[in-house]
Amino acid sequence: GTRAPGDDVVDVRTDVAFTGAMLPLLVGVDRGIYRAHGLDVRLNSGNGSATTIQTVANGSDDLGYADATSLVQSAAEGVPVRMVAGMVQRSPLAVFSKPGSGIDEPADLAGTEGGYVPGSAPEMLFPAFAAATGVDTGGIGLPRVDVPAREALFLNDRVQFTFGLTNVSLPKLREKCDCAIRTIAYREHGLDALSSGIVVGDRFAAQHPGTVRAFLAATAEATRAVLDDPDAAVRSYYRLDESAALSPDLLRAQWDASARLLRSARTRAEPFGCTDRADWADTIRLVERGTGTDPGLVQPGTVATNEFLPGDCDPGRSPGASR
Amino acid sequence: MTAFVDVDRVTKSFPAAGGPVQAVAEMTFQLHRGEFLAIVGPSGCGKSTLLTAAAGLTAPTSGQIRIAGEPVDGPHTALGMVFQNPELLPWRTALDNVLLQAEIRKLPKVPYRDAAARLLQQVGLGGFEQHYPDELSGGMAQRVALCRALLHDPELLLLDEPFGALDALTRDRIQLDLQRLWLARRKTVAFVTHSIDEAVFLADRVLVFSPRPAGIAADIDIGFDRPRRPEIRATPEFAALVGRIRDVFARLGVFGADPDDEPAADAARGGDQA
Amino acid sequence: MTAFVDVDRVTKSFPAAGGPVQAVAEMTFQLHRGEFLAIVGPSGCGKSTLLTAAAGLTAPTSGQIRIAGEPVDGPHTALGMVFQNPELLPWRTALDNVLLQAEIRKLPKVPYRDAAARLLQQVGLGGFEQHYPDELSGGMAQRVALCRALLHDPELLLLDEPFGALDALTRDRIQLDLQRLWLARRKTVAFVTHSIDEAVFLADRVLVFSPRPAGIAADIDIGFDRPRRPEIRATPEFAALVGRIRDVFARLGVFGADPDDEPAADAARGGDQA
Amino acid sequence: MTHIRSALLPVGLLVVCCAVWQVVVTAGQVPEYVLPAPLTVLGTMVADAPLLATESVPTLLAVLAGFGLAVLVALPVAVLMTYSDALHRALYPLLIVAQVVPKVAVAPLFIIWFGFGQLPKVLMVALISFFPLIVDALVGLAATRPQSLVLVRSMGAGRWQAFWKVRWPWALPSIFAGAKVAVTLAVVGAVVAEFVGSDDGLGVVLLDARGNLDSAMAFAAIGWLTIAGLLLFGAVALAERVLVPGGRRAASAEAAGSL
Amino acid sequence: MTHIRSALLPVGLLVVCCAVWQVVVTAGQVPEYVLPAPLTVLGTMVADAPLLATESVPTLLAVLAGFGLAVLVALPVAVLMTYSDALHRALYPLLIVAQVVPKVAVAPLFIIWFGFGQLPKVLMVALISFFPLIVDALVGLAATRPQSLVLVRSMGAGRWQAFWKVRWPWALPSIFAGAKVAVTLAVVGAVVAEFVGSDDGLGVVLLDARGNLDSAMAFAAIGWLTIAGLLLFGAVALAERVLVPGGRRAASAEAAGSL
Ligand SMILES: Nc1ncnc2c1ncn2[C@@H]1O[C@H](COP(=O)(O)OP(=O)(O)OP(=O)(O)O)[C@@H](O)[C@H]1O
Ligand SMILES: Nc1ncnc2c1ncn2[C@@H]1O[C@H](COP(=O)(O)OP(=O)(O)OP(=O)(O)O)[C@@H](O)[C@H]1O
Ligand SMILES: [Mg+2]
Ligand SMILES: [Mg+2]
Repeated sequence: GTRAPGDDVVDVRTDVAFTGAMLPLLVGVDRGIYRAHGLDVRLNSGNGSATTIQTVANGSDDLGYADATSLVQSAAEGVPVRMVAGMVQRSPLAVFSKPGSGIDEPADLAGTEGGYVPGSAPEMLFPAFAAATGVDTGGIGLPRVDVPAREALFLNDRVQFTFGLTNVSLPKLREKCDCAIRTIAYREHGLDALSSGIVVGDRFAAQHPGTVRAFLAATAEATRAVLDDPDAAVRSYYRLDESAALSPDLLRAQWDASARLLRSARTRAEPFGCTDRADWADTIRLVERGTGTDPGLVQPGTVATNEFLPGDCDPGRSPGASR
Repeated sequence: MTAFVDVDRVTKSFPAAGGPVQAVAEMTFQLHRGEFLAIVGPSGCGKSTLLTAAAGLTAPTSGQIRIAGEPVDGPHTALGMVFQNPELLPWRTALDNVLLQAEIRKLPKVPYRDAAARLLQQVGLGGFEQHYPDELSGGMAQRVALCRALLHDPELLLLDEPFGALDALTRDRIQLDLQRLWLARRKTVAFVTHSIDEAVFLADRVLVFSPRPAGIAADIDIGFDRPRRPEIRATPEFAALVGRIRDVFARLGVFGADPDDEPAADAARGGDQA
Repeated sequence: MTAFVDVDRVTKSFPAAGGPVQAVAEMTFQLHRGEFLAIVGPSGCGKSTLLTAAAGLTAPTSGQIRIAGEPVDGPHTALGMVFQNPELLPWRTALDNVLLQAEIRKLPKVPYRDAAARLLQQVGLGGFEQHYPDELSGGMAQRVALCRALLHDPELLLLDEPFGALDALTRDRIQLDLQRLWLARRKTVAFVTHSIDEAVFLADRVLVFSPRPAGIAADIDIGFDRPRRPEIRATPEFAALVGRIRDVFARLGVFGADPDDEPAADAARGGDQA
Repeated sequence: MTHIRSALLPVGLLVVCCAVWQVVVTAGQVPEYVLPAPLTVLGTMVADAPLLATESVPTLLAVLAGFGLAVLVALPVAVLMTYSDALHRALYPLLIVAQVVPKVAVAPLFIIWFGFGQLPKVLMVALISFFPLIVDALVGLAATRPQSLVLVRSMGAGRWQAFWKVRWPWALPSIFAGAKVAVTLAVVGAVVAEFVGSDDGLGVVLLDARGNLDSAMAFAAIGWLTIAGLLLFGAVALAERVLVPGGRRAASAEAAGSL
Repeated sequence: MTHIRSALLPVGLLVVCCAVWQVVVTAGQVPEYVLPAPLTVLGTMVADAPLLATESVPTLLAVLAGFGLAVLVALPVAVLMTYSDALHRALYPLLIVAQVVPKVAVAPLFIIWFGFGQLPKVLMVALISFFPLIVDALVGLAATRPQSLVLVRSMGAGRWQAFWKVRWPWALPSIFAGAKVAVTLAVVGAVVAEFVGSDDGLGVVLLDARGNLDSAMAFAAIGWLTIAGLLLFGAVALAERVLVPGGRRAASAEAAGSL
């Protein structure tokens, strides 16, 4: 769209190529919601949460849409980035299998093989998941692959299971495979964790708090718009992404799945984006268990804050004051 | 004597930017087994071209060359050849360059190694066996190439100005060596030279080529007894033959004269020429 | 006449696998401005080495060469040089190879293009201007190299067997051309040749080099009047000078004689030699 | 006549390959989401031409800029290294180090430092095409016939003249061998850079398509990349024809026969 | 003496580079999670040497096998293409196509077809090192002095002899230029293959380290890969010294001066 002279230019980087889960961001741009808040948002897709978090940290990008697990991990390395709004607050992490594979529950994974993408959330938390479900990871083959190869290998029966997200990967796998996919969701085995949200570097947040606030306010508005009319939101995608690689049905399915994960059990009654300290503590613990990060190195306050959100979050849940 | 090398109505022309260059006009002559033939002719007339064709390295544009009755239609390799440039392989020492001949022909190593060393010794290159081509002088490189052509003791020798870069005395010496070799084994030799003296001294017969396109301007028998001693050069018969060949040359005109120049024919009366 | 080229106690040796090769033993001589000097000597004795040193292309191992009073300690380029091999650049036509001289010296294009074409014409290469080196015969390539050395009309000419690949008549003709040029402009010339006849015919003075390491075995003045006509070759004075030089040569021995061989000195009596 | 036949042969081979591929896929031996049929790919290449053309622009610009940069740096450095032994000894090991460091591995640093724009792509392309250029240029410049240098030295040529009149023509065949390898690697470099992080370009299309398991689009992007690579290679080959002097140097070919 | 000095120069430069890097990082100009300090990297390279050494094995095996395979295919094919014009015309365009198709993009197919073992890695390495080998071999074989061929032809040499005695020695400098480029690309190829999918190898270590944001380990893996690449390059350079005949061909160097 055209750019008003006074607008703040904001570079926003998603973690991966646009999916149905990101419809609020797309709608915000497409319908001029950000512009109405004085922001000229330039939305681009990234190459994984870790990279997005780093480019946000060093100022190449202003804001990001990234994964909480990666964020905790990055924070442990000293990357000064925090999540300012949680957009997927229940864990979509899962292991998928095909019906004929005989994998119906975690224990069935023993002796099977699945492509492993280093740095990807479901893989990172898999040791914790295995521990929680009493599966011996030693008997599971985890060859290293990249994301497209992981899914192609699974669809091609080269491996018996694959890691993924119930809100993003599952609809896609279903569409491609044209078969019923078995889902073993981590959250159904007691492993719930925060997922995607808006992240911002500490320096940018300190220098442009108004921009961050305006962005979150607009995103909240856009989220409501998507919830109100998902099909209209899907059309925004086609206006913004000329490659238009995803089918409308797939986008719709991804959004519907994401919408169900918008808030955690603890933030069910909270306004848009508020995250809960206890949810962060759980997530941090899982990452610690999954990746061997030193316990206690990362505190909820290191990685999240509700201070820029438009609505009034319950102060008792606040992840912590700014550092 | 039957014709050993039979050049039968051979012509050769090369395609070139400004229309084809005819190097050899229809040419016919025979070379008998054991005969020593010298070829003289103006620069660029087609001598090298003819030798290359005789070795089967280029095909005549028309006509045929037969060696020992067999038409030459591919490399005829039962011969020893000296090219106008020494063509030594730069990564081989003098000795190894000579031995290339033995290697390609799969001759036994040890005896030919000795033979090569002996040949080099004979042409005055003892002590230079392990030198690389770029450490040799022009004449030395040429002598290495000669040794290479002689190594396998071939029936037929095609020598394209093999002594061109040698000083008078080294040349005399090697001429005598070549004569001795020839007398001992009676090889068939076709010898291109730009020295009329050398041609008369060495050959049984001298062919004088006309300027491009080469034709045979004269075919002169040299009747001196063998072995010829250097002294025959001082005889009137020798001078007469040299003079006769120079006359042929002169009559043909070496190249189109420039009006300001002294006519080339004027130059044709000297006694001692290269 | 003052010494234009002053070769002062020059020695040169090359490192080689089997110990260093001494090419030039301590050598001293002067070449005066406008003098035509011929150098003869056995193959491999160090003639090319000396010429290269005079052009400042190699440094003597000891001693010094001065040109016009200036010590040569880098390329001395106010000269025209013919190397023993034509050294034509294979991607340039004959004409462009001659013009290289003008290009490197940044001389104006148009007049030198004409001059180059005229020179080629004069040496009998009219019509071959656009031929590439591998389309030329050995003698033609050598003539192109000569034209290249003459193009810029240099004060000093260093010619290393420039006529080595030419037939007798082309050679005679070009010798006369060279003499005419020299008479008109009185260039200083150092001319290496393996033809004693050529040396005597052309030069004011002939230096005879001894075998490696080269020393001066004889320094012979040639007193014939200029212009010299080819006929002087037939005079007894000419023959005497040629004979004298051959004697010097013969006394030195061309190369270590093999006991079975006829002694090289035997070869030293002929009349007409290359 | 021979020209047409010489073009027919490779095209024929290509067509045969594609036909086999088509049959294998349509026979159901390979699922379409792994390897789409060539006709499907062709269809996508044509149908989505506008998108693919748009996305080709940044990729090609990065390739051209990066390759140009590599040429502009590699050739002068090769020349300097040819003239200075000390420089040669000092730089060569560093060049090797720079080359053997896996570029795929350091590419993320570029993104972190320079963002998702053209700059990291250009640098990546330059880095990846640099080595073959310099290695082949060094070989070519060293292959110069020393006697030719002696010749021009006797004429008073300075380095500059000796370089342009002698070394450069002698080295050109080698330099172009390096350029041919480099220009194809340049395309690879741009794709790698776009894989690691970019806002646009054919690499992004390819990555997105793979992420979406849209193999037809992925292969269509590969097809466009291949065509771009062929065109660039063709441009280098054309430059070679024009610049390498003495195309008629094959006169002695006859006597060499078929050896 | 000169040997020591010639080694000192690049090492000195390298040390200076590392020192600057160390200072920049410790001064906090670049965060450690982006670029760890060289001493940190060195520490990890040494401390985790057992792991890194173990993981080097499959990577190096893939590099050696793939590079070997590429050499074994590229050189004979180059020879055949040198001798057969028809083959040259038919194959050359296909080679270019094979080269410009981005290998990163087709790598997943290899995994799908051949699994996670060594085979896809070896193929990838072979594919990536093939092109420079063949292009430079073709240039080298074509650069043979035709007169040398005429010479051996007059001696009755067959193709086999002409090849070994003449073409091969003339072509070797070019062939080795290709091999030097190829061997460094081979390491890249192995890493790319391991990135796309593998059970083991330094590429996996690197990928895992990056996944864990363990930049020290990531750079340690890059360090090991670099050392492996240097060793392989050194091996090729050594082979060149041994195989290229006539190292003493520089006798005319003096007269060429510094041109
Ligand atoms: N490959 C070629 N292409 C075109 N023309 C050629 C080729 N080879 C030779 N010629 C031409 O053929 C003619 C004869 O050449 P050739 O080498 O046979 O002469 P020559 O008698 O040996 O001369 P010289 O005594 O100078 O060596 C020359 O005019 C030359 O230009
Ligand atoms: N670069 C070099 N390295 C080693 N030795 C060399 C080198 N150049 C020349 N020589 C040796 O120096 C000696 C003289 O060589 P030079 O070329 O000067 O001889 P020349 O008198 O010109 O002989 P020719 O008449 O055969 O051309 C020879 O023995 C040669 O082997
Ligand atoms: Mg000839
Ligand atoms: Mg000489």
